[in-house]
Amino acid sequence: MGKYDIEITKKIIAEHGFKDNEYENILKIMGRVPTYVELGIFSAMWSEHCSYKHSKHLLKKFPTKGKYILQGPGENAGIVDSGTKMAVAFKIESHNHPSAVEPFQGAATGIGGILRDVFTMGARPIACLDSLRFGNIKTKKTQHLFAGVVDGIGAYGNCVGIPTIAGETIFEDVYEDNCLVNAMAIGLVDKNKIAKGIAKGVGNPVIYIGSTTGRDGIHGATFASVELTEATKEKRSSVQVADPFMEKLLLEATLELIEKKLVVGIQDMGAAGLTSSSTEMSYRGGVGMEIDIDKVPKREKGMNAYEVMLSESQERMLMVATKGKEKAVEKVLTKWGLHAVVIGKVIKKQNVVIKEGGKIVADMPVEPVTDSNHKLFPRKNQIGVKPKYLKDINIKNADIKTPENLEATFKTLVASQNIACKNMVWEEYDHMVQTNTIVLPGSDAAVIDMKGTDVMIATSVDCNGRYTYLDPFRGGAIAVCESARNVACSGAEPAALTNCLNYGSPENKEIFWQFEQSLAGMRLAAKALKTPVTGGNVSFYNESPSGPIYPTPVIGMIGFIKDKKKRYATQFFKTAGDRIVLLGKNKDEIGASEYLKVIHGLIKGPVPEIEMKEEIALQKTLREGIKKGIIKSAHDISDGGLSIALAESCISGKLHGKKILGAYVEVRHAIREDSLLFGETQSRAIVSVSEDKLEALKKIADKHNLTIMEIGKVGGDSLIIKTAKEKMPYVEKINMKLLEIENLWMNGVKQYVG
Amino acid sequence: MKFGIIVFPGSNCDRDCLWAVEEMKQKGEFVWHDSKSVANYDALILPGGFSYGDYLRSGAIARFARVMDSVKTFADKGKPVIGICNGFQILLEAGLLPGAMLTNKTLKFICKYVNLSVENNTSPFTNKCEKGQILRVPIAHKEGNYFCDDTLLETLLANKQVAFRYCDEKGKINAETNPNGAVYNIAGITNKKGNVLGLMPHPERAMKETLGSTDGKIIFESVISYLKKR
Amino acid sequence: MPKAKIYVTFKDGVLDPQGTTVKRALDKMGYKNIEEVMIGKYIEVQIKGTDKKQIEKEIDEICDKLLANPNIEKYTFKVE
Amino acid sequence: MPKAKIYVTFKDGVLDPQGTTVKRALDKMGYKNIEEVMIGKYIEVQIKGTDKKQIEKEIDEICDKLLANPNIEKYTFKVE
Ligand SMILES: Nc1ncnc2c1ncn2[C@@H]1O[C@H](COP(=O)(O)OP(=O)(O)O)[C@@H](O)[C@H]1O
Ligand SMILES: [Mg+2]
Repeated sequence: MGKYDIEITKKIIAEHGFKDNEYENILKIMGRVPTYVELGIFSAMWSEHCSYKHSKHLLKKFPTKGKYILQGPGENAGIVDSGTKMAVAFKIESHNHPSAVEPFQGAATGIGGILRDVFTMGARPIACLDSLRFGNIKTKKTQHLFAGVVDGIGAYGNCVGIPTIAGETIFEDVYEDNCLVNAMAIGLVDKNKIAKGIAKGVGNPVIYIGSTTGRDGIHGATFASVELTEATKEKRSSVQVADPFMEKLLLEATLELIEKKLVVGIQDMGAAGLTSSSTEMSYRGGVGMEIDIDKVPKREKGMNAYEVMLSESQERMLMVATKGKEKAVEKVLTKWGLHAVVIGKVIKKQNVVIKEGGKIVADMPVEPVTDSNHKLFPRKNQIGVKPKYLKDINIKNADIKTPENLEATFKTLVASQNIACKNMVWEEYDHMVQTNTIVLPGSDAAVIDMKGTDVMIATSVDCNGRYTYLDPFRGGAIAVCESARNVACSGAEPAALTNCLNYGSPENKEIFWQFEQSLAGMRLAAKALKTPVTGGNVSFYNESPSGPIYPTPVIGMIGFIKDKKKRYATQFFKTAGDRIVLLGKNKDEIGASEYLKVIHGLIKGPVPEIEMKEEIALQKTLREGIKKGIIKSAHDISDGGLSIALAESCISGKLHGKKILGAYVEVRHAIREDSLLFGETQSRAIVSVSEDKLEALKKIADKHNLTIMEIGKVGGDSLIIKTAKEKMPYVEKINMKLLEIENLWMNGVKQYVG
Repeated sequence: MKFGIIVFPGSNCDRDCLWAVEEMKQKGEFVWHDSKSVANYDALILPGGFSYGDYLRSGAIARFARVMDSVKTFADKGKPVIGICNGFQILLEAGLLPGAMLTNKTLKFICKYVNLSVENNTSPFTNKCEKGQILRVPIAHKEGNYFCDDTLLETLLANKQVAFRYCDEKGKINAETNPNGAVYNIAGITNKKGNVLGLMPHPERAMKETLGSTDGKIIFESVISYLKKR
Repeated sequence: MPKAKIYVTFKDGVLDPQGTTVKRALDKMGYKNIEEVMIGKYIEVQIKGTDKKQIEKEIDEICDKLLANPNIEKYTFKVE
Repeated sequence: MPKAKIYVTFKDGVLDPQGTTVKRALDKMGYKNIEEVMIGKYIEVQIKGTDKKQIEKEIDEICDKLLANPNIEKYTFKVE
């Protein structure tokens, strides 16, 4: 068959990374030796990245149904009901390995990919979020990666005109050689015009739209499924260069085609490019596809079917249109300076048939290539084994000495990498375009308005990888709770989540245990909070010779504020004289904290407890208090604990053009001073209310059975924190001018990245 | 009043501008870059974005769009034309405004609220402002470092063509309050006649308290008032 | 096919923000011999035709109209 | 003072979105003879020193480290 009828040798099979009996299964499926092109297609589709062979059975256990869910996992993006005509499509994806090799282009193309996932559904993207993890910002290498990644995300999203409105930026040594770049996109789609990645209608044309196909990214999916070493970096075929202007054209043209009902089905050519889009679309429609390689627009001379099928060139879409409507399709595309290239047609036989030079070079059944339920489809039922490192992972509080000078400790923390302000990141992103960003970055969750409705969308991405490393189950649960809590702090009800699961090699039983456990934790929290999973992405093999990353399940949460008055909250104090109230219970927990790491140099547990009942009580109280116009500011307590949350409530308003406002705080407690000030006990938040609303707030908290304590007053130009054990008199622990705090906080990271 | 909003393939503030016009209770319409005529509008807006990816130089390719000839004719007739951000860059490239745009001195894209000092309140775009009034309006650009040589700067000043300058919240103008390195802290200029305005900041983003400021409105109010009197 | 090599550089007196930043970065990296850096564009154009004069005229035109901004940039080219 | 002229271009097979877009613009403007456009960087560096070998070594180093992105770009230079 065909001119690239290369003999399939043992060596070639090995080079394609097949494991166990996968090649035997191919022989069974094909009933013959596969062609070279077929082998390449199997290799890409059965790679971890496309097949989810290690993770599928666990992902299936996620709760996926609920009152808001219109589209769960399985499509290019999940969709939730906003209660208006327009539904919300959203999804998160990783671009870790490409970004580690080439930070600017890797991160940029990551944004491109996730935007396409959203607009192929017919949704106009309205926001992006980014979750970033690097090594220590003090190293040259991290500074280089950081600059490139942030620049790349900005360059792409800004050009396409999608505001990047929230994210997280975390620095931990374990990410030094394997940075994480996760990107999320949110879009709005008319409920009646949701498009799908499906091929239907025998004889319908298969149309190729967008950039030319080059040799870039061949075997990208396979590449994402191996560890990063110097050797793999070399092996990487040429880097994909982002073309955001092409993306913008594709976006507008795609939406117009869908709007004009010219689309039967459409999907972007993402991982494994033409291979995955053609097989997946065929599979979903119960049909097959015939593709003529000669017709595919190519960037380079001499590209063969194998290369064309496996190329991961960016900014390309595959579409099935109704036969006879080709002219109308072409007209829309011409308007946007694009072309419709018919490269094949839908066929009845459920096979993908690839032709080149008039000859058939691949002819393979769609089902076993795509459907994970097929009996010959690879699956790895790995069983995890509890990692040895967890044996001595917990400290006893008694072994840690409380520092003498807590103000000095506070100063160090407020300027530390993970706590210091990240405005230099979001200021490189256009976060205001589309004029819907009501809460800009720099508060717990971003809030976007849905103009012309009573609805606003709140969103946040979160994960604490250190927690998940120290206690995978709790870490997983906390990631879900924290993202929901951030959303609740804006006044929204969390509705659904998408997740990006970043782990080391699943072939390592200990890492697989981290995976199992953290997913179990996520399940527990997602069920309790009624936030089903609508999709996501698994990124395994995040390892380098220096070891695996922390297990990092990043949660992207979507919530709604539904209210005629559109009341919402931000995290910073509003008015001098307002009362500061602590919601939730203080516990004697210093394990796993930023404080323990930065001040004591220890990465040790125990991870703070998480009680779903308390979490739900807190979130309900926040929501009700905000909706009733009682709570004027709300900020959850996370990295750095109570003292940092207070400081941020004082100073972060300045980033939003508001005055900074001091606080005078007195807290009675029965725990260690450092636990109180810096511990990261979960399910707590700092809110402020005007004095006359204190009682009303207490009533709400009582109703939900939530611990509540008035701890101080807004005002002045300093942050003053006094504490007292039981009946003892108050002792001043922190008394600092806000300007000094602000200076430390604003420069903690900035000093390294200018 | 009817505003025409010119749409290039890579414009991305076109919808925002339309929204802003409608917030001002005026009519607005999109004008595709291939259009031949803009004669039936009272004012034109060239919105922000990345007209052709901003490849080569921002605005360099857009200037050759078919609609630009009629934009010139429109401007020559003394009708108001506003170029915001990328729109400003296009007007510079097209020669409707003098000078050129360089990359920000930080080489980075900057998106944040800044303060503008109104330098001239006699133009169609600022007649509702006080001289020296401070407006809080966001910027979002990577190439907003306005450049002109000394001779041109003198001309601009002599003709009162400098419309806005970057300042702080108290109105202080210096290197520290200059976000992008622009000559003389220039954020916006008009042509000699005063009917063409180019500005880097986005007034259409500052139309509502919930978006952070309503200071952008005054620019639209000025244009509307000017058109009514005309 | 003839190829035109085009060099676009900043005019004297125009500040080159990229060049300045790169110069500073090199300083920091310890390259003390570098006195000045100017960053411009290098453009290669493949053009059909046989008449060199005609080709040069066309290239000059597209440089003047599109590839360079005469307010701040100057250009040179050679056709090979 | 010696001057290095540095040309940074894309490696073969790497997408050049700028070049493609400019080519399309020229098409639309009626320049039908233009077959291909590649947009790279042209950098001029003024450098102190008298030993040409040494200068070349230094220039090569800064190209490799800073001026070109070895993942997608290649460079040539000459010292005058
Ligand atoms: N990479 C980023 N992109 C955009 N916004 C970011 C990024 N990193 C941090 N932020 C913003 O900074 C603020 C603080 O972030 P973070 O400390 O992660 O908040 P929290 O602890 O509430 O999750 C948030 O508003 C967040 O959206
Ligand atoms: Mg928070």
